[in-house]
Amino acid sequence: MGTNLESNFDQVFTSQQIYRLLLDAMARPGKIVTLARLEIDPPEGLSWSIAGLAFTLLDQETTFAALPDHESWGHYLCLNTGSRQAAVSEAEFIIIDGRVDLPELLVVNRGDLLFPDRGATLMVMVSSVGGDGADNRLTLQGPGIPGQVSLTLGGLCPGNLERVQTLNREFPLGVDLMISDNRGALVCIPRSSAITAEVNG
Amino acid sequence: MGVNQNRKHRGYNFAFLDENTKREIRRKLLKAVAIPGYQVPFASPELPIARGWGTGGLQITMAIIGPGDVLKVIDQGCDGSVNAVNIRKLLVKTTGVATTFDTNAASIIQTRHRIPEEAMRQDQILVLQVPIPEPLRYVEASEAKTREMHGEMDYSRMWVYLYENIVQYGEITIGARYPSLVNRRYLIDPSPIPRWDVPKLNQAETLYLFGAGREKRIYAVPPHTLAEPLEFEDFRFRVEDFTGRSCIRCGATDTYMNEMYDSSSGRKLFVCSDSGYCDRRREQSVTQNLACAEPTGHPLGRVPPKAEALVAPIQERSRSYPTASKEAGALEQVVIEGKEAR
Amino acid sequence: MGYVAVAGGEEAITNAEALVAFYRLKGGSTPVQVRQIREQMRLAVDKVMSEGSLYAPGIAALALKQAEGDGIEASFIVRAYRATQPRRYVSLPVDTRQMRVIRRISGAFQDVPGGQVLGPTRDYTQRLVDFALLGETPELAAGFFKKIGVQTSRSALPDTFPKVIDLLRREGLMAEPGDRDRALSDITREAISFPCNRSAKLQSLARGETGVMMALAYSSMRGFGDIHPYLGELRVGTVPLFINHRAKKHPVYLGPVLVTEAEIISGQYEDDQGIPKLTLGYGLCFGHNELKAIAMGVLDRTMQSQAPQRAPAEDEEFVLYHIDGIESSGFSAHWKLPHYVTFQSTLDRLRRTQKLKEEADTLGREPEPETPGL
Amino acid sequence: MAATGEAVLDVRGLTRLYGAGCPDCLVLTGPDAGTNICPQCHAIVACNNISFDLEQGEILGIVGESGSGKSTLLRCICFDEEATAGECYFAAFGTGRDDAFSQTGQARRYIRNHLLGIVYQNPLMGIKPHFTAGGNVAEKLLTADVYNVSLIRQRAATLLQRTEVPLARMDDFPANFSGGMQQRVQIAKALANNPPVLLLDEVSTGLDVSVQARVLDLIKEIQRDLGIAMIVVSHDLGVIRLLADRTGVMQHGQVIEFGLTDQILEDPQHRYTQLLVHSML
Repeated sequence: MGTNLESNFDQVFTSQQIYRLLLDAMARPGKIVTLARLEIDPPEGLSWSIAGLAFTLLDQETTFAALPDHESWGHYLCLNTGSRQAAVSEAEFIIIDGRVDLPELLVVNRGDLLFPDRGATLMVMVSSVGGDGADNRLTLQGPGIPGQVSLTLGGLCPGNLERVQTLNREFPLGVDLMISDNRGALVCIPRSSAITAEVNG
Repeated sequence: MGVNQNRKHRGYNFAFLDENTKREIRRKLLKAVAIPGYQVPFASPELPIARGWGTGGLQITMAIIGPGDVLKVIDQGCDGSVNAVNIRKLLVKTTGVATTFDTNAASIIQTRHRIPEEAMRQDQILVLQVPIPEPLRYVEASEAKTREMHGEMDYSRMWVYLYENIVQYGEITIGARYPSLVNRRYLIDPSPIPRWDVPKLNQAETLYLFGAGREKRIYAVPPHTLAEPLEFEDFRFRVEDFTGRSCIRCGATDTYMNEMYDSSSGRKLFVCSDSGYCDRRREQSVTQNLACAEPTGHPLGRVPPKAEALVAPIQERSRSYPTASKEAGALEQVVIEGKEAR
Repeated sequence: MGYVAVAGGEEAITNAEALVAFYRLKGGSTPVQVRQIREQMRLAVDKVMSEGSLYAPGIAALALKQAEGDGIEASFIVRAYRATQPRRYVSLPVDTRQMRVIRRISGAFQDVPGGQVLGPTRDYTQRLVDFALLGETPELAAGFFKKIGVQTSRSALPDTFPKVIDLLRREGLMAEPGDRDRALSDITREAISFPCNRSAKLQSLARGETGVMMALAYSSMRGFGDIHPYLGELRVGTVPLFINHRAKKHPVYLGPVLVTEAEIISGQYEDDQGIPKLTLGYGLCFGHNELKAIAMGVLDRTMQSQAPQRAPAEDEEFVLYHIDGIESSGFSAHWKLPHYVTFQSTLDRLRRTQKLKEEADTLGREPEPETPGL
Repeated sequence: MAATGEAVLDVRGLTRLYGAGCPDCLVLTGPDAGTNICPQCHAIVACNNISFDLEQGEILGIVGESGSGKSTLLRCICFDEEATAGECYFAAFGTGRDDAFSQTGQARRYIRNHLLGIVYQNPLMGIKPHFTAGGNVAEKLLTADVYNVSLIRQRAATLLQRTEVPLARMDDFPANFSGGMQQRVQIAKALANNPPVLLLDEVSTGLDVSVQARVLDLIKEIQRDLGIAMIVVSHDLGVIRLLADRTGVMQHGQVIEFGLTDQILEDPQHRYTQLLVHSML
């Protein structure tokens, strides 16, 4: 299980559909879009929606790292995308279980002033995106947002959020987040968004 | 109607580009959106359309388009312009998507030199073709140096350029390609759209994607983002002045117009540059039985659109930027009248 | 449901396309065969392969036919075709020491090991119009073959030749290349950035347009720059091409590729040990194209210049951004596209500033904002 | 003396090496060694662990012969060169305790544009000959976010008048000016946004004696009227005596003596300073 070579993912049309949702979500931080359920079989702990995002964006020209480092995730993503694993500090994509406290996040590449686009993309799994009863309530401000927007996330470790804020403290340096739950709800927080967090007790 | 039934050219992948190339453009587009106004380098392989003829816009469209999209392609605001036709042909040949002349009906609009007159919505994307993505080329030829200037947000030389313009000419002389600051951080070249269209970038509903194929750069202005033309407090940015002008086809007085000389009388005439918008206004005035100018086709090579395209009402647009003084228009009017008298 | 939009422009385009074919054929002679172009317009085909950045003589010859002999147009067709081809393998580096030469000369030494091999060259012919070619027939061609004897005397030539620069290196006169890249760039997968690494530079040069490269190199040798080149060696010949195949233990031989190689030797620089050495500029391109290989070698060397004042040919941005024929021809041609909208915008500014000037003149002052009193 | 005792700039342990360096560079060089070149690794120690603060409104002089490291010191403070080690705090930047040397290029650009004025020995380092004189002053104002053409022209006129550049030449190109006038345009430009800190590197060197005197008077006046804190670097003790409230003497990359200018002139402690002072008298 979990080491499957997926044959059910249409590289041309499914990835195009996912991509348009992703582009819309990145252009409108805080807006929740929903991915159509994929019939794929990722290894334990890796959600189908994050795997779908990886299938859409990763290929042999990219590098990725998994946090925490699950061997089965790495193997599965290498096999299905051709992407190569790299150190957390160098990888272009970081596949993250956001529920786990991850101090290593602080070493993620945030680009440089000449090439800020080299800052990494974080694909973050959480328990829930949107909805009530979530333990994180964020307010976002910045490009793509009329005024400000509220966002609730369930199961995102507060320490990870603080680390992202640290990484993104000096625009245009920073990282861009794609956050998804296992129901396919997806929200993006690019580095251009200012995040204010309130953690519910 | 199924997608593949409409695909005539089976030798190529959907939307021409191979999936690797698309993925690279898609990744770069996301970074462009995340860092508004920053020029992201991309591989930009050759297309069967010449460099400088819209290959950057084409590659973006090819990377984002899907079977369900409705495509509009314009050049100079006109759907019938030969280059627009050529680009539309290639896209239809390789995707089979539906096309339209109607701004409101389109989900993706690829354009050269214009943003449509009608306000666009959040479910639409505008793809702009860019010849020279670097706004700092006015003051610095070297790419290595301009990249550093962007990195440090060092735009003083551009500002001095504008200042010296005013000192020499009493006014900023930049016509199209007016440098604008995005998100108070990156200076962009908004592509050679007229100044008329620049305010449409600011706090828009729509996502704007810019592609420069020959120069291999992608950048974006997301919706609800500040995009401010450089201006001084006492020398404001001004859009083009069409005071006293009206379109000979539809009578519009509030659109960007092209001027031309009537071949028989030598008289100067004005006509809407946005042919889709002009056609719709004409259609409406005809149905309302309002008299209109000669019933010719659009001078830029347009045939009347089918009736189903004419659905949404014309939207008025308020502008916050002044046009040049009315006197300038009046002055010119005299000249034209003098010519007519002869 | 949308509909397919059509417009007047479409008909015009179709007609223009038909007219192109008509103009190509209207003379009424026998349609030229691609094989004839490939064999008898050899140097044009080679130039198209090199500038089109694809080793495919048949495609290049066809493109030349399609383009009515316009080299840049043909290169563009080839380049666009190339962009659609899957990239299955990356070849192993070719070793030009293994080249089977058809021509090999050195301008730096009177005699070199292996000797000077003139090969097929017009260098020492008089450029007189050869009216005899007007009456060339297959029979005459056969007679010509009989006269010179087609049997090649390959045995008379050594299989491979030692390289001139190897001799200089052995003597410690030649600087080792200082900027050997750790990882090779691929300019077709990543836009070049500056300072540019050597592999990206050489790739850009290898697909550059012959004319512009020659002009830039000429500017340097003529005086805008400090390069005084010697042609260490020029070789034309075929090199074997290999790939590593997943299923095979040993490299797999794909076939021979005809290339031209130029090694330009130029003035001294101190190497990293502070010892003055000669420096090398390297040129290699597809096909038989001596001018391009020489220009490439010169430009590779000019871009290494350490002169404080950069001449155009010594500025890597200036050279690399302007030598691509596909890019420069596309942009130069794009002015044919309508620019009504931008021109209107320009007129608007011009009229405005003219009016301001006129107003200022009548008021007897300069058209500028008020300068406050002191 | 206009100093208030409040530091506008605080430099700690500034060190600048040319070359790879070795662990003993700093110890093996300096006045005692008689060289700033490390005998072990041949690195040049241009600035060796230099610390000082600059008070609001004071003129701090740095004197030393050419090659002593004084210009390098200035170039590190304005980020023209990267300090190898050390910290630098501007009271007006961030919390006042944010090290400027460890900032990104973008933040450094902000500091340079908003908090610093720089006058180089060679005027063409500080002004652009293809911008008009007014445009040069405008550039400095524009970097500091003044976007009003009439305000800019007003300010440029005032400053050019102040630095004795004829107003009629405001819209001319400095490429056609004399060296002295170029230097005065450069000073006008550096002053444009009232920077809290002004750095002057050998500003009067190479000018005619009469022009030199006028430039020095001008600097003194500016300090008196505007209360801008300045660091004046010169090889000429006469210039330092005329301008500086406090003075540091540099030799072989190190500050060998530091104190009130009058005291240093009257009672030089270090042998090298004594030599300097006596040679002047």
